[in-house]
Amino acid sequence: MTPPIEPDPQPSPSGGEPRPHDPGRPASRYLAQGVTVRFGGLVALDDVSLAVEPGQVHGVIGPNGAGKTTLFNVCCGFVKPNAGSLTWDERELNNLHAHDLAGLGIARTLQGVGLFPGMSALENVMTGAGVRSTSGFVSAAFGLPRARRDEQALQERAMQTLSDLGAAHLAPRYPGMLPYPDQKKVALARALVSEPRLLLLDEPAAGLSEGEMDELGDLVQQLTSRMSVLIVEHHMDLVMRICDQITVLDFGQVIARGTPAEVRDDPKVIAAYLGAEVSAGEEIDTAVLESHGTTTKGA
Amino acid sequence: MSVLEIKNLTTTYGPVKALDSVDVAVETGQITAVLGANGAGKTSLLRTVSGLVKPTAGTITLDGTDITGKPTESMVHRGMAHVPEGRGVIAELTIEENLRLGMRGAAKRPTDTPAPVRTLDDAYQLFPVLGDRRNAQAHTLSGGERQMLVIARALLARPTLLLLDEPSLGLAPRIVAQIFNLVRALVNDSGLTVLLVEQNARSALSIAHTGVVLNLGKVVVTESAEVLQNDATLRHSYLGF
Amino acid sequence: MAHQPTPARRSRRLALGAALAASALVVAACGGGDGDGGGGSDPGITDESIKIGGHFPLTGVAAPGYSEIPLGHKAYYDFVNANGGVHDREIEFIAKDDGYNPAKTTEVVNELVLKDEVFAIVGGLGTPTHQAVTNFLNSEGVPDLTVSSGSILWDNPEELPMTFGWQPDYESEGKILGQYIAENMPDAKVGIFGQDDELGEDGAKGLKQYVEDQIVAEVTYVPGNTDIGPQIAELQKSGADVVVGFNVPSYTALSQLVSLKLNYKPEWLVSNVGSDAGLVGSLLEKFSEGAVKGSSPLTGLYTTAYMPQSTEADDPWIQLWQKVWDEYGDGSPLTNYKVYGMAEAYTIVEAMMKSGEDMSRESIVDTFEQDGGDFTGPNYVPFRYSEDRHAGIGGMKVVQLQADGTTADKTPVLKTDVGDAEIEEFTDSANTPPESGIPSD
Amino acid sequence: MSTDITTAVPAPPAGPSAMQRLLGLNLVRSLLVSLGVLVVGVLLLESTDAYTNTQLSSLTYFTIAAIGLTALTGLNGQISLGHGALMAVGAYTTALMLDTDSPLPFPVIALAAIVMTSLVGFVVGIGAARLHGPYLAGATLAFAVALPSVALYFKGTFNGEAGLTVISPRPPEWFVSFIDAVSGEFATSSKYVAYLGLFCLVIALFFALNLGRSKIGRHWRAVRDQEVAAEIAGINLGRTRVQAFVISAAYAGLAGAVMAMVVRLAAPTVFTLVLSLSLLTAVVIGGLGSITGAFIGSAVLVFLPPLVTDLSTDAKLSDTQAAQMSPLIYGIVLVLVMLLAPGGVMGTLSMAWRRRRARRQLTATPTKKG
Amino acid sequence: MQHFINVLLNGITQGIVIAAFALALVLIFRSTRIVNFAQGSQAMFTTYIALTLMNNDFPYWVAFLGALAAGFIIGAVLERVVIRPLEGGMELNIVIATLGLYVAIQALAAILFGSDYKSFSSPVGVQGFQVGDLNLALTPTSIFVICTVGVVVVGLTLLFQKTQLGLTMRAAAFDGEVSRILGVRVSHLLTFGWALAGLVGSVAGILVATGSFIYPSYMESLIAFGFIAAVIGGLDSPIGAVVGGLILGIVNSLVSGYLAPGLVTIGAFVVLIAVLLLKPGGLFSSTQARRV
Repeated sequence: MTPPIEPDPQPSPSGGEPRPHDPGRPASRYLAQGVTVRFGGLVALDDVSLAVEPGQVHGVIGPNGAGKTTLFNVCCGFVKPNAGSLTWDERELNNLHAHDLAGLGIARTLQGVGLFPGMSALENVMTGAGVRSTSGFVSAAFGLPRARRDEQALQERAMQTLSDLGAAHLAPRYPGMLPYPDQKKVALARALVSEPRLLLLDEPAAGLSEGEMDELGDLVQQLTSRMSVLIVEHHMDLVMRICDQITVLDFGQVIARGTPAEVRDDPKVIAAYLGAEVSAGEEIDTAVLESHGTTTKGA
Repeated sequence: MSVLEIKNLTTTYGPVKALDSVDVAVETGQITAVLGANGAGKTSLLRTVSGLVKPTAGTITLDGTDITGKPTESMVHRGMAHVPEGRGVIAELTIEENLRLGMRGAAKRPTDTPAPVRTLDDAYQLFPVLGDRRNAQAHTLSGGERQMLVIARALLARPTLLLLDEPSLGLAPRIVAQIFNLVRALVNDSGLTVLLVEQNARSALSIAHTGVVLNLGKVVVTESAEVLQNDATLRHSYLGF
Repeated sequence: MAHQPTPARRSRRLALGAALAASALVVAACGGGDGDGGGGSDPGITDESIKIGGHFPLTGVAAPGYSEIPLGHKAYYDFVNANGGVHDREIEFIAKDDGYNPAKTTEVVNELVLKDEVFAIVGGLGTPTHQAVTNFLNSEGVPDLTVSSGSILWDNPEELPMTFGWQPDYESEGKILGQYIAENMPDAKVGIFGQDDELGEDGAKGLKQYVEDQIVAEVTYVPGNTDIGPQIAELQKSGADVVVGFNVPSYTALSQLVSLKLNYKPEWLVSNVGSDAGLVGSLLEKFSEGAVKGSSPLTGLYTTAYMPQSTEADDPWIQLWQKVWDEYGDGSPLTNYKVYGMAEAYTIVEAMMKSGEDMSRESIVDTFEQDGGDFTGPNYVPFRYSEDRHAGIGGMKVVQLQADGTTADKTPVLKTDVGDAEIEEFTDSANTPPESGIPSD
Repeated sequence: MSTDITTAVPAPPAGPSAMQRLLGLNLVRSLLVSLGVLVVGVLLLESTDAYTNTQLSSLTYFTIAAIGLTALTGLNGQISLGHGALMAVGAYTTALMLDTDSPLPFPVIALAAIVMTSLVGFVVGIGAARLHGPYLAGATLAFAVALPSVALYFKGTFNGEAGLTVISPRPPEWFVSFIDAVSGEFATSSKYVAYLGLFCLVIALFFALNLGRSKIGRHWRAVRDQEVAAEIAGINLGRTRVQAFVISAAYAGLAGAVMAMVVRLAAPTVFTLVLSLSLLTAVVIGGLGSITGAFIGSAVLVFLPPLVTDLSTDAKLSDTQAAQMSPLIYGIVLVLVMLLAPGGVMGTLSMAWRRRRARRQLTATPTKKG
Repeated sequence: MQHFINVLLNGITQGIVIAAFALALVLIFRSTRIVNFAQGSQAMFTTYIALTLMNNDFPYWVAFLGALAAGFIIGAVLERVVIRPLEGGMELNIVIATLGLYVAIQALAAILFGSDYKSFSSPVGVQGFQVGDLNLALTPTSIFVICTVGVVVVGLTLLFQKTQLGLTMRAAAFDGEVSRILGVRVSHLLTFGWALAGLVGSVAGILVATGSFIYPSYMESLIAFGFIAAVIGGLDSPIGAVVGGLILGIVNSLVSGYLAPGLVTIGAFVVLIAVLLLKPGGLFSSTQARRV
């Protein structure tokens, strides 16, 4: 049922126009293959595979409870899959820890915003790039020039990232005082400041107005010149507009994948989203309920 | 006649506007379905109605009484039962204890309230699977069983208005169908009124009388269920085209 | 000097001695500049008053009992003040709370010396607590009189020239108890129940000089941990039929209770520190409803006495203390802690009287060193004060508690000292209080 | 004086050059603040009486420990009820090292105390990194009550209940002449100790200011605020927590070294659970996470009890009653501060200040619709 | 043999009191996630109330019940006046407030009742039993103590498992929001939880005092041990508190009886760390159920 993932899928003809590879473009590919996750007896992900091609935006969609967030958590090392592998940069990621991500050139945003409330926006963004600076503890304690230079470079870069998102004016303010869209911008800046080659966006549009969502879409598309993007999102108009490839999950399985056009016409996708009509006369049959669990997928 | 009237309701979480001037009227003895994609504000609507969240503006009227800002604890006695989605079982308690908590609500309800489920036995008759495992802790139940438990628990309070929060969440279509049929039966047979919040639009609309589509915290359309079933707005708000 | 500090400690003490000698020179030089050395030039003393202070645990775990000592002091000074004072000077006494925490002792003694500018520190209570302030007091040249602790640390005139002990040291008491056991219970198996500090250690050290080979068990308790069941069980297991306790009163009560629980009935000998019959007895009497009333639950317990106890109503000293307490106390019953405080205060007043009208910090220390051996307080054996010794009372007698709450002497008054000093009978007759109740000059 | 390490936010700079200046200023600010405290400290020590001097000495060690605990609890979000025990490690190290004929110079001893305490802190920190909230509180509390027993058990080294007396170092010649030059007074040993405490405090403060504003401090706060986001940013949670614990222990060790000299004794009764709880109290009522708050909280702890006792004595209460009033009032003050100023003194002030600034900014530059 | 039995019996009687106190801490923690440092002071204060009643010729049982009632009321009042306004704020603030109460109540007791030792008699004997040649470290009083704690544990179990009130309390502790939806007045239950904890703490306070003596700080060592026992047991589990208390009491007694009394606190620390390394949530933590 699940379309197998080809080792090197060609950009689909109907997708966004194939982008020529040039030296400045991202060249790494992120692969998840055969990922299976069980929580107790519950199968949250069942043999799920996806490939994020260099410089593409890859969307993961599906109704609530389909396993999108679990998949995301596997991709960034929060959840260890019971089976399956992750490959990045042609290297298999074994025993991935979340704090290794930054070093691998992968950044992720969190559902909600996940900002550090006790820090200014600028500091929040600086933290995102913190691992890049090399100065150690001693130079920090003594305030040595080396540490100051590092901090200075960091601050400049954080400031630059904020201005790129049109958020320079937010720098000194605290997350708690910012309107939600602004918080989202800061969170995005925090992810971008480390100059990742793969960006994982977890429901970036939640809580945004339509205008703000459009803006976000434009931004993500611009980002593809520098990085690949994996996005989990509910807002279909956004997903359909910006994604090159989409993987659709339902009940922990891939039910469809392809370009937005392919996906949206897939009857399985429509059924998954809108549900089936309830035919009258389907009586409650607790025997069925008992033998099937949450995870049972109807025929 | 409207049992529940929601007027101009606005709710904000910190800086986020979850509901923006929402108007919904729930007619007696009918199923009103509130539809919308995730994040549209459906659950916020239920939480505001049952008093878990204080609205920043607007009024909620139940049976002609303004209940805006009234404590959640008092809702059960006013005849409103909020059925949280399946995770709303109290996992550490046994099934029977969960049900007994539901029965507390009936104590202050007029005895003549029509109610399909009055005793634990009624509940076990409706869902034999619960009766078989009455002394098991609720966290041992499957998703479908949990959904039955929260519904049975709410019914034991002898409500006139049932607020159902995504009963289909994470359930297989066949089970969804069974649960929705049950809801329809309850409304038809005992005169219950239901405010149903659903993402699963087709299933919901197939049993609902009226549908309300929410998008980004705003009501996009309010229509009769039949009309809405074939309306492009719905499809658009879900699939973005 | 009789007791030998351990080598490591001695080297430090010498270094300290040198340092203090230097500072003493400075102090002397400053003091010398003030002129004729007469009274009135030292802090805390004017023509009308003498201000003195002490540190005591008034709050916290150690407060029960010990917080009554300053009450005794206060009452006696009030009594003296009402009867003309000391050479027409009123004594002003300040008791500060240290909660038995040395860090707080340092704070409050700093306050007493530097802010309240007391003339002397009197009756400072506790070994670890007072130990924190002796160096400071000595380097500041503040007389540090009648420390309320039986540690031998205070007897160190070379390094702590201003510090004087008061009560008998624990080691001497251990020796006297040891000799009594050796002579009267030669076949007894002896167990030791000691507090895990100087009280237990010094006491055991003295005891072992006489009964080393009779000892079958030695257990300790940590103050604050009231669960002493395992320790008493250990004593019982060892078969000890005589137990010597170097402990504070609350642990006497606890040890009796636990022994009762275990049906363990050895002979008990308890240090005078912990044998306050009035306190322990009243505690024990009420432990269980239906316990025999009228007869002390401590009947038969041996202890020592170095001065008359509050229960000895016929003793002239106790009559004096009772009178003072009735007039200047707070209405509560007279207890041994209050008696202790008044007796210490008596020593202080006597020293002040004998220092004369021109009393100074230097002269009161001189008085302790020159006349201290002849002070006329309630103690059976005189103080060992001299230029070479700053140790307090030099002896006691072994007594046994009787059913009616009184004590029966088991030995004559014995005089001894730390180290290998002999235990001798002390035959001089006891002092009686002066008619006025106030020592003469 | 703005020494609040959690609000070390440079104003939005106009460009790199402005930023350079600001960053340069950060170090300059640490230096200036530290020097300022030094100067104020010297002025205070020379203008107040001998008794207040000793109170100020107590204030120095309390503040050093409170700054350390602020770093741990305020910046890193780990609670510790065991810092009093860590101070004991520093104090005993100091007492043992001073107990020779020719003790090493104090800086060496202080350093040794810091190293010893950091080692203990490292071990405790590794255990602590796995624990959260009340479990961490329980473990550190058990540590606080257990450690003094070590001194009781190894009597040969630590001299049991009586503890180790500490011979304060003699003031050196240059110090005597310095004080003579400043105030024309004779420099006592107590005064020397007060100055040592002040110097330790200033150095401790300087490092705290630098660290708090550096990458290190930022990572600590990140771990405190949002574990998940911190981890994604590449911060190793466990390592960062242990690091914070070690640094905090180092402060406790230094504080212990100064305390040993001020109290002149290292004994188990000094380092009770009450000390650990007092430190936490100081940190919270001053305002969690703020160095100024650590100063204020410590000052309340040092100055309030004697003040209450004095006032009670003036009100003709007996010495015993006055002594009991002090904990009564102290306890009530704690409850009232928590009820009326939940952010502590500094938290409440800075919240008001931030609100005002936010209001001003809102009116000055209308939020850009981005 | 006798020695081992007695060390063990001693550990059990000590442990059972620690357990009672830990139980009080757990009752508050499971419903409000607060560690109440003032619990020991509250218990001490109510024991003084009991003593005052006894000194006024009321029988032991009346005094006992009086103390329980006082503990109940004090718990409720503190929750309403001090804790309620602090809820939703920083956790540490509540900790500091309870520390303030701990200090203040103790000082208040010293002012009102004096700081000297006061004996507190037992309604039954304090002499140990003898079985043949064996002297057991067990007295009518220790049996009384064990039975009283037993009654409390059984009473609480019945309350929680068999009554409507207990059911709502458990529901509120596990899931406040769902409970509110079901019409449970969660805020009233929080007050009741504090009151109940105050009552159970009073039991612990009186049992420590019975057949012994009291002074304002007599509960001090129990505060640390009670907290450690509660953490060992898992903080939100009443059974865990009892087991943790017994483990701690027995370990303390064994360390004291076979190693050195000075090592007791170190023994407690080692046990705690060992338990937390194996199960970071304590022995009986109920959080596993929640995660599913």
